[in-house]
Amino acid sequence: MKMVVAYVRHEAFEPIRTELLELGFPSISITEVKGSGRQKGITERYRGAELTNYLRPKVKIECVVSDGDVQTIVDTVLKHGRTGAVGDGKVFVLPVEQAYRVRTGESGEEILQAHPDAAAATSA
Amino acid sequence: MKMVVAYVRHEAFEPIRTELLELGFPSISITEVKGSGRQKGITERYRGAELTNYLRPKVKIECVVSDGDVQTIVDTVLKHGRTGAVGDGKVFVLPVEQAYRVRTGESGEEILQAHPDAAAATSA
Amino acid sequence: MKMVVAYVRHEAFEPIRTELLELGFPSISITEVKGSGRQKGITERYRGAELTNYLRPKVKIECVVSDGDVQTIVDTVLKHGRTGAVGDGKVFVLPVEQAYRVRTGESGEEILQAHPDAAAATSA
Amino acid sequence: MLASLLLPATALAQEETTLDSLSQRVGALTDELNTTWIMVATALVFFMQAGFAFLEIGFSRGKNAGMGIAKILVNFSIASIMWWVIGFAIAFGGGGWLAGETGFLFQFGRDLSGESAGSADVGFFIFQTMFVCVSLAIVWGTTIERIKFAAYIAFAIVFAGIIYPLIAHWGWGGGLFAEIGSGVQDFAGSSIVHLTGATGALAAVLLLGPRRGKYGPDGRPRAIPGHNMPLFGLGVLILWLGWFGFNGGSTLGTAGSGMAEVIAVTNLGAVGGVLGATALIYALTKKLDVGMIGNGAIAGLVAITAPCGYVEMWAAPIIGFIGGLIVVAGVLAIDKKLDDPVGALSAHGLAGIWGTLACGIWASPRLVESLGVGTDGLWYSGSFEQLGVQAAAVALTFITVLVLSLIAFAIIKATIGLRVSEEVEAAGLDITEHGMYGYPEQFIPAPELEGYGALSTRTPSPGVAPTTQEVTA
Amino acid sequence: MLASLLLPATALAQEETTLDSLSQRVGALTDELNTTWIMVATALVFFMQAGFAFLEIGFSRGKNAGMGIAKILVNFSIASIMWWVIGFAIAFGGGGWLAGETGFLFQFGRDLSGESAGSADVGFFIFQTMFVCVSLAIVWGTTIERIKFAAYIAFAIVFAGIIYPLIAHWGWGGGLFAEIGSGVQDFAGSSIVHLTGATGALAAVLLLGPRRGKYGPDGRPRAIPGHNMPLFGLGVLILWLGWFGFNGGSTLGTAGSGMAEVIAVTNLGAVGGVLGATALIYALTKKLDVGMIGNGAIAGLVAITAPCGYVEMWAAPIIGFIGGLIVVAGVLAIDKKLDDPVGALSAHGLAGIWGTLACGIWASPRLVESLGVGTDGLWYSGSFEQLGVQAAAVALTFITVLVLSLIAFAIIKATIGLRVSEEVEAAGLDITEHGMYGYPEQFIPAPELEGYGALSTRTPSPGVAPTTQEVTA
Amino acid sequence: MLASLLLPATALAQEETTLDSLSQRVGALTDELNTTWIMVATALVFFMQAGFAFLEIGFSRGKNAGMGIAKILVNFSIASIMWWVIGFAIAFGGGGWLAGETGFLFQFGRDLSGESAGSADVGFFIFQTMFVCVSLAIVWGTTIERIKFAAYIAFAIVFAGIIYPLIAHWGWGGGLFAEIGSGVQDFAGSSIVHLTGATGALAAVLLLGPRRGKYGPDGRPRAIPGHNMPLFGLGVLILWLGWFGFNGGSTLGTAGSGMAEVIAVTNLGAVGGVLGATALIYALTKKLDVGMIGNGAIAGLVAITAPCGYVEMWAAPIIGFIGGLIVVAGVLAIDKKLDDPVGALSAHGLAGIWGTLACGIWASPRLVESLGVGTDGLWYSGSFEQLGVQAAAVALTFITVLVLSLIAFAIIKATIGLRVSEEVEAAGLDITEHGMYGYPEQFIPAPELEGYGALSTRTPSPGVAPTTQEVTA
Ligand SMILES: Nc1ncnc2c1ncn2[C@@H]1O[C@H](COP(=O)(O)OP(=O)(O)O)[C@@H](O)[C@H]1O
Ligand SMILES: Nc1ncnc2c1ncn2[C@@H]1O[C@H](COP(=O)(O)OP(=O)(O)O)[C@@H](O)[C@H]1O
Ligand SMILES: Nc1ncnc2c1ncn2[C@@H]1O[C@H](COP(=O)(O)OP(=O)(O)O)[C@@H](O)[C@H]1O
Repeated sequence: MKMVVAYVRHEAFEPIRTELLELGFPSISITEVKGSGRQKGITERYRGAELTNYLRPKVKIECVVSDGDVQTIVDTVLKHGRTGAVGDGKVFVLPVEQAYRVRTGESGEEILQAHPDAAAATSA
Repeated sequence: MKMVVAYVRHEAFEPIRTELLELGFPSISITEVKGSGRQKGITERYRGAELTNYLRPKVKIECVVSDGDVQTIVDTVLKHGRTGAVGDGKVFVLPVEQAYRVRTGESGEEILQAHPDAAAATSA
Repeated sequence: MKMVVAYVRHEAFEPIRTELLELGFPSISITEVKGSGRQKGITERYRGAELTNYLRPKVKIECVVSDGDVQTIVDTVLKHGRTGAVGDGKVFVLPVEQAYRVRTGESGEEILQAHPDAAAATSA
Repeated sequence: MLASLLLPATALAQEETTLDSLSQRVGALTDELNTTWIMVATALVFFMQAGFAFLEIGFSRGKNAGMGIAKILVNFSIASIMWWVIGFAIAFGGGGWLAGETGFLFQFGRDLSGESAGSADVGFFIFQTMFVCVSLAIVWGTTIERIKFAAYIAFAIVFAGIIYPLIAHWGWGGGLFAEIGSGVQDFAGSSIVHLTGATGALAAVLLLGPRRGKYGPDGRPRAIPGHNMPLFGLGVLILWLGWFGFNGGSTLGTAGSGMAEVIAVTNLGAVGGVLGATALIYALTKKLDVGMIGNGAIAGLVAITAPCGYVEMWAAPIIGFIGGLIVVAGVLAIDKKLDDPVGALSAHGLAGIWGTLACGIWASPRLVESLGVGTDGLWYSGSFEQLGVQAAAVALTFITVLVLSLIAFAIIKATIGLRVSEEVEAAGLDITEHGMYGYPEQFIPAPELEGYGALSTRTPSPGVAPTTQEVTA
Repeated sequence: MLASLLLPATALAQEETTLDSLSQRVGALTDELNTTWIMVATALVFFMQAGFAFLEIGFSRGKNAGMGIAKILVNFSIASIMWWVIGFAIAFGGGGWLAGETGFLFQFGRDLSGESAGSADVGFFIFQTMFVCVSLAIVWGTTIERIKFAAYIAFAIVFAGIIYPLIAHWGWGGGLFAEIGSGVQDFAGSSIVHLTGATGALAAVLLLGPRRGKYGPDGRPRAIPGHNMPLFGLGVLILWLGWFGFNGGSTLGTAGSGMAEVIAVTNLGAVGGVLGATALIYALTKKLDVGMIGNGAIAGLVAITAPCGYVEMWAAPIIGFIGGLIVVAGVLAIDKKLDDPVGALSAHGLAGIWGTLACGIWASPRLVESLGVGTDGLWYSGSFEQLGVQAAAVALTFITVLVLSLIAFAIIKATIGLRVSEEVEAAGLDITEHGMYGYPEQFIPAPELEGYGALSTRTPSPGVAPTTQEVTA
Repeated sequence: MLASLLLPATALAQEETTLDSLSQRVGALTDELNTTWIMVATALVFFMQAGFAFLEIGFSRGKNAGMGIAKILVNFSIASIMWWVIGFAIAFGGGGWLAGETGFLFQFGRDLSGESAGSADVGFFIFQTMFVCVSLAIVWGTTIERIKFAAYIAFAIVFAGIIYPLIAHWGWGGGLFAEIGSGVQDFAGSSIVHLTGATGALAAVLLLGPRRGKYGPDGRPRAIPGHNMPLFGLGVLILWLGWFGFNGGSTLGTAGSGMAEVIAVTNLGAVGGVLGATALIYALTKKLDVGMIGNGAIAGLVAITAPCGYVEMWAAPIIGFIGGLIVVAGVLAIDKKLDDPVGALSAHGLAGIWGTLACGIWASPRLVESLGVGTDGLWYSGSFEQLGVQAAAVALTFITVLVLSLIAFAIIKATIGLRVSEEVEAAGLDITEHGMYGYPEQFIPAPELEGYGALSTRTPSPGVAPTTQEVTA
C-alpha cells in the first residue's frame, strides 16, 4: 500500500475528486496547507506598510491505495492539476505498512478496495 | 518507529486522547481535515439554490511510536472511534526512519518514550 | 528521498523558512496543527466555568528532499526551533518512494533540486 | 426656490390668530413633540432586537450562528402581528383588573366605523409593540442551540397574544397592580417586561434540559464557549443604546424634560452594573471575563428599569452595582443546575426582581409625588410598605408567567416537540433547520466552492494578478 | 450654577409679549420641531448605508469582504458631493416637467449673493442627500464580487448627478408624475428610490455577466454562498431601523403626529414580508433559509414604502406579505438567468413595483384627501384609475432608468472597463484592488505574522504566561 | 379607548388661558424640544463607543479581539462615574479661568439641600458625559495589543476626573479660552475632545513603546494587519452616525433649526475626508486601502468638528478633503517611529489641529456674529488674528494634556506597570487577562469542544440528520 500525497491548487481539487470517484476511488482526505516553492512572495499592503507573503494556499490530498493503483491516482492528479505555470504543485508517494477500517476493525489491503456502488451512485 | 495516522470523527477524539494519555502516550498531533469515503454527499441549500457537499469534516491524528507500541495505539483508536456507521474512518501505519527532539537535539527512539510523570499528573 | 516532518512553535517558523530559502530549499508546505506532548493542559475561563485545553497550536512543516539533504533540513529546524522549554516540538524523517512535478509531469529526485535563481533572488 | 416645498408653519397660519386658536396650535404642537420623542424611542427600542440577536449569536457556537437571524426576524414578526390583533387590546383596551376588552385589530375599523384613534394613540401602540417584542426576545436566549424552530412560533403566538399582554395590563393598563397598596412602581418594566421574559425562559429550560455535554458524568457544569465575543459585545452596546429609548420613552412624552433625568439615571445604573460585575468576577477568578462584564451591563440596565423614574441620581449607580453583583453570583449558581447559555435568567430575571424591589427602597418623595404611583421608599419613609407591594408584584408576575408558560411549553412538547434530536444538535441548527451554515466557508471546504470550472479553461497570465498565480523567481 | 449655560427659552423672551410675537414664536417652534424630526430621520437613513454594506458583505465570499467598506464609503461620498453640486438642483430646484433649474452648489452663494436659504431648507437638503445615497447603494449589491472599483466611481457620478435626480424631480419635485392622472402616489419611494436603484442594477448585470462558476456547464445556477449570515442579518436589522426614518421622515414634519401612523404601517409591512418569505421558502424547500427570510424583510419594507402614507394599517401586513412571496419567487426565477448575489432585483425591483401598484389598490380616501395626491384605490373606489396611473409611473421609471443606465454602463465598459480579470475575480477583490484581505489572518498564514523576532531573543518564563509556553507535567 | 392613557395636551389646559400662561407654555415647550434634541444626540454620541470599540477590534489581531469589549465597557463606566463625581463640576461648575467649583456629585444634593437643578440641566450633563467618554476612548486605540488592563482603569480616573474637564472648562465652561483674543472657536471639539484624546494617546505610546515585531532589526516599520476589516468598517460607520449627534447636538438646542446646517456641513466634511484619503493613498500605492479610506472618514469628521458651526457649506468638503490628505500623510510619517495601530494620532490629533486652525481661515461673518465667539476667518477678513487665537488654543491644549498625561502614565508605569510581559503579548490579551479567546473556536481545537460524551452512548440514525452521519451510497 502507498499513500499518495499531492499538493495542488485549490481550483484543481474538484475535477480531481470527481474523476477519482468515477474511477472507483472515493476515499480521500484533504487538508488546507500553505506552501512555498519556486516563487517570489507576493506583496500585500496594509495602511501604507508592506507585508510580503511567501506562502500560498494549496490543497493537500492524501489517498491511500494498493500498490497497483498508485499510477492511476498520480495520473489523475497530474492531468487535472496542470496549468503549466509555476505553483502547480508536487505529488509524493510514501510507503504504508498497514491499514485498518475503524467501523469494522478489519485490516489489510482489502479495506482500500473501491466500492462499485459508490462510484455507480455518482455517475448516475 | 512508525507513524500511526488515523482519520476519525470529531467526537471520537477526546476519548482517544484521554486513553492514550493514561496509557502513557501523551504526544500526538491533530489536524482538521475533510474526507470523502463511501458516502453520498449531503445537500445544502442557499437562497433556493442547492449545493452538494461531498466532504465531511474529520480529525486526523498523527502519533509516532516505537514499533512495539503501534498495536496499542491502533487498538485505542479502533475502540473509541467506532459507531458502526459509515464514515468512522481509517487508520494507517507508516514507517519512520528517524526522530529528533527539538528542545534538546537528541535523536532516536528514546525520545518517543512515555514520560511516566506526564501520565501520572493526569491520572491524579 | 525523505519527507522531513517537523512540529514546531509558530514563532520558530519564519527563521526556519528564511534560512532554508538561503540554503536553497525554498519548497516546503506547512499546516496548522494542534499538538499535545509532555505538558499539562492550560485552563481557560468562560463565564465562570472552566475549560482545560490540552492541545496547543503548532506548525507542521513538511519538506521532501533527497537523502543527502535531510541532515541540513533537520539541523536548520533544530537550530531555530529551540527555546529549551517543553513544547519545542519534534522532527521525524519518513521515506518517500517517488515524486512528481505537476507542472511538467517530470518525476524523480531531480524535481527536488534547489533552484539557484530562487535562492539568488531572495538573497539579493 | 424651496419655499414652495417647505412651507414654514407661520405661513400656514392663514386664519386670524386668536388666543384660542393659538392655544390650540400650542396644544397640537405639544402632542406632536410627545409623539416625536416616542417615535425616536420606538426606533431605539426596535434596534434592541439586533442587540438580543447578537448577544445570542456571540454566545452560540459557530454551528448555530446563522439561525439567530431567522429567529429574531420571525419572532419579531409574529409578536408584532399578535400584539396588533389581540395583545394590545388585552393590555391597554381599558377594562377591569384582569384584562382589556377593546381595541382588537387596532385601527382596523377606524375608517369604517368612524370610531377613530388619533395618531398619538398609534404612536403609543407602535412603541408598546416594541416592548412585547423585547420581552419575547428575552425568553429565547436561554434556549439556544437545542430548541426546535417550530417551538418559537407556537410560543410566540401565546406569549405575545396573551401572557405578556396580561402582565402589561396588570402593571400599566390599569389592572391588578393598581390595586396593590397604592400601586406598583415599575417605570419601564423591570418586572413587567424583563422578569416576564426571563420567567418564560425558565419554564422553557425546565422542560428543555441542558445542551448535550454541558454537564459532565459527575454532574459538574462544563464551559461551552460561544464563538464570538466581539459580536456578543456588539449586542450589549446596541442593547444599551436601545435602553435609552426603552426607559426614556417610557415617560410617554417630554413633559418637564423628565426624560433627561430618566436617561441620566439609566446610564448610571448601567455603568454601576458593569463595575459591580467586573469587581466580583475579577475577585473570584482573577480574570476580566468579557461575557460577565457584558452581562453586568445588562443587569445594571434591567435593575434600573423599574426605578429609573422613581429614584434620584445618586441611587442609580448603587442599584446598578448590586445588579452587577447579582448577575455574576446568579450565573455561577444557576449554571450548576440549569443550562442558560446567555445568562438571561440572572440578567433579566434576578436583576429584574432586584430592580423592582429597589423601588421600594429608594423611591424618592419628589418623584413618587410627581408620578402619583405608590409611596416613598424605605430609605425616605422608614416604612416597608412599598417594598411589600413591590414584592407582591414580583411574586404575582413570576407565578402567573411561570404557570402559563409551563402549560404552553408542555403542550408544545407533547405535540410538535420542543427539542431537536441529538444528531441535529450535534450537527448544529444552521445546517439542519436552515439548510446552510452561518459561516458557509468555515464548514464547507473551500476547494469545493472554488472548484467550479476546470483549470484547463483558464489561460494563466501570471503577470497580471500574482495572487493565485505565483511569480517565477 | 448651570443657569448661565442653558438659558431657558422663557428667560429669552425679553421683549413684551404680544399675540403676534407669540404666534411667531409658535411658528418658529413648529419649524424647529419639523426640522428636529427630519434630522432624526436623516441620521437613521444615513445608517442604512451600514445596512447595505453588511447585507452585501454577508452575502459575499470571504475574499471579497473587506472591499464592501471601501465601496460604501467612496460611493456615499461621491453621491453626497454630486447631489450637492447638481443633483439637488435638478430634483428640487423648481422648474418644469423635466428637471429643476436652480440651486446648483446649494448654499454656496448664500452669504455672497444675499439669496439666503433657511436652515429648514438645509434640513430638507441633507435628508434628500441620504435618499440618493440609498438609491445608489441599491445598484451595487447585484454586481458584487466581479465589478471594477473604477466603475463605481464613474457610474456614481452619473447616477447621483443626473439619473436619480431626474426621477426624483418627476416624482417629488413637481415634475412629470404630477401630471399623470391626478398624481402618482409614492410616499417614500418604492419606485422613485428603490425601483430606480434596482433598475440601475439590472443594467449593470446585463453588461457585466455572472460570477465565474455561477452557472454549470449545463447552464443551471449553482449556489455560491456568502460567507457570513450574522453580518448579513446585521445589515437587515440596520436597514429596518433606518426605514423608520426613511418612511417616517418622508412626512417632512410632524404635523398631526402622522409620522406615527407611517411608522406603525411600515413595521407591519416589514413583518408581513418576513412571514410571506418564510412561508413560501419553507413550503418549497422545507428549510428556513436565513437569506430568504432576510430578503423578505427588505421586500416587505420596499413594498410598504410607496403606500405607507396612503393606506390604512390593516392593508400593511397584506402588502408586506405579498412582497415577501414576490421576493422569494423572484429570486428563484431571476437566479436562473441573471446572477444577483443579494437578490436586489427582486427585493428592491419587483417589490418596489408591487408597492407602487399597491397604492392603486388600497389608497384610502381619508389619507388621499389629506395628502392631496391621486385618487382612492381600487378597493375603495372600484375604479382602476389610480392603478393605471401607478403602472404608468412604474413603466416610465423603469424605462428611463434602464436606458440611461445602459448607456452609462456601456460607455464605462468601452472605456475604463466594467469587469475585473478572471485572475482578479479568482483571487478576490480585497487582495487585488485593496491590497489586503478583509480577514488578513484567514488568508495570511499566522506563522508568518508571528514570526517577527527570533526565538533566541526571548527568555522563556513558563510560569508567567502558560499560554504559548507549555507547563511541564 | 386610549383617551384615558394619553391625555392630549389640550385637554390638560384646564385653567383659563391668558397671554402670559400661554407664553409660559410655549417657553416650556421650547425647553422640552431642546432637551428632546439633546437626548437624541446623547443616544447617538453614546453609540460612538461601539464605533470606537469596533474600529479598534477590527484593527487588532484575532488574539486581542475580545478584550475590546471589556475595555470599552469598563472605561465608559469609570469615565461616567468620574464625570458625575468631579469632572462635570470642574468643567462647567462656573468659576474662574482655571476650573469650575460647584456641582460635584451633580444632583446628589438636589432633594436634600433644596438647591435644585432642572431637567434641562440634567440633559446637558448626560450629553457632556458622552463627550468625556469619547475623548477617553480616543486615548486607547493607539495602545492596543500591549497595554495592561489595570492601566486603563488608573488613567481613566485621572483623565475623566481632571484632564479632560480642565480643557473642557477652558474651551466651553467659560475658562481660559474665552480670554484668548475674542474667544477660541471650537464648535464641537476638534481640539477640546479629539486633540485632547489624541494627546493622551501620544503620552501613552511614548512610554509604552511599539508592539513586539512592529519594527524590523533595521528599524523599518512592518505591517501588523488587524484581523477584521468589516468590523473596522462597522466602527467607522457607527462613528459617522454618532457624529451627527456629536456636532448636531453641540448646538445645545434647535434654535433657528441651526442643527440642520451643522449636520449638512458635518456630512460634507466627512465625505471630503473619504475622498482626500482615497485619492492620496491610491496615488501613493495604487491600492484602495480599506483602513486608510476609513481613517479618511474619521479625519474628515474630526476636522469639521470645530468649524461645523462656524463655516459655510462650501468650506466643509475642502476642510474634510485636506483632513483626508493629512491623515494619510500622518499615518505614513508617524508609523516610521511610533506604533499607532489605529492611526488615532493622525485621525484625531493632526486632523483635530487642522480643524481647529480651519476655523481661523473660513469662519464666516454670518455665523461668527450669530455665535458671538471670535472673529471672522482669514478668507473673509484678510486678518490672521483668529488663526493666531486658534493656534494658541491648539498649543495650550496640546502642551497641557501632554504634560499631565505623561506624569500620569509615568506614575502608572512606576507603580502598577504599563505594559504586559512579552509572553502575554505573544499569547494575546484575551486569553491571558480575560481568560478566554475572543473567538474561542478559532483557538480552541474544535475536537476538544465536541468531545464531550462518548460515541458509544449515541445511537447513530443516519437517515435523520445526514450531516455528521454520512449516508451510505
Ligand atoms: N519538496 C517539497 N516538499 C513539500 N512541499 C512541496 C515541495 N515542493 C513543492 N511543494 C508544495 O507544492 C507547491 C508548489 O510548488 P512549486 O515549487 O511552486 O511547484 P513547481 O515546482 O511545480 O512549479 C508548494 O507551494 C508546496 O506547497
Ligand atoms: N484510502 C483513504 N485514503 C485517505 N483517507 C481515507 C481513505 N479511506 C478513508 N479515508 C478517510 O476516512 C474517512 C471515512 O472513510 P469511510 O470510507 O466513510 O469509512 P468506512 O469505510 O470505515 O465506512 C474519510 O472521510 C476519509 O477522511
Ligand atoms: N510522538 C509524537 N507524535 C506526533 N506528534 C508529536 C509527538 N511528539 C511530539 N509531537 C508534537 O510536538 C509538540 C511538542 O511536543 P513536546 O512533547 O511538548 O516536546 P518536547 O518533548 O520536545 O518537550 C506536540 O505538541 C506535538 O504536536
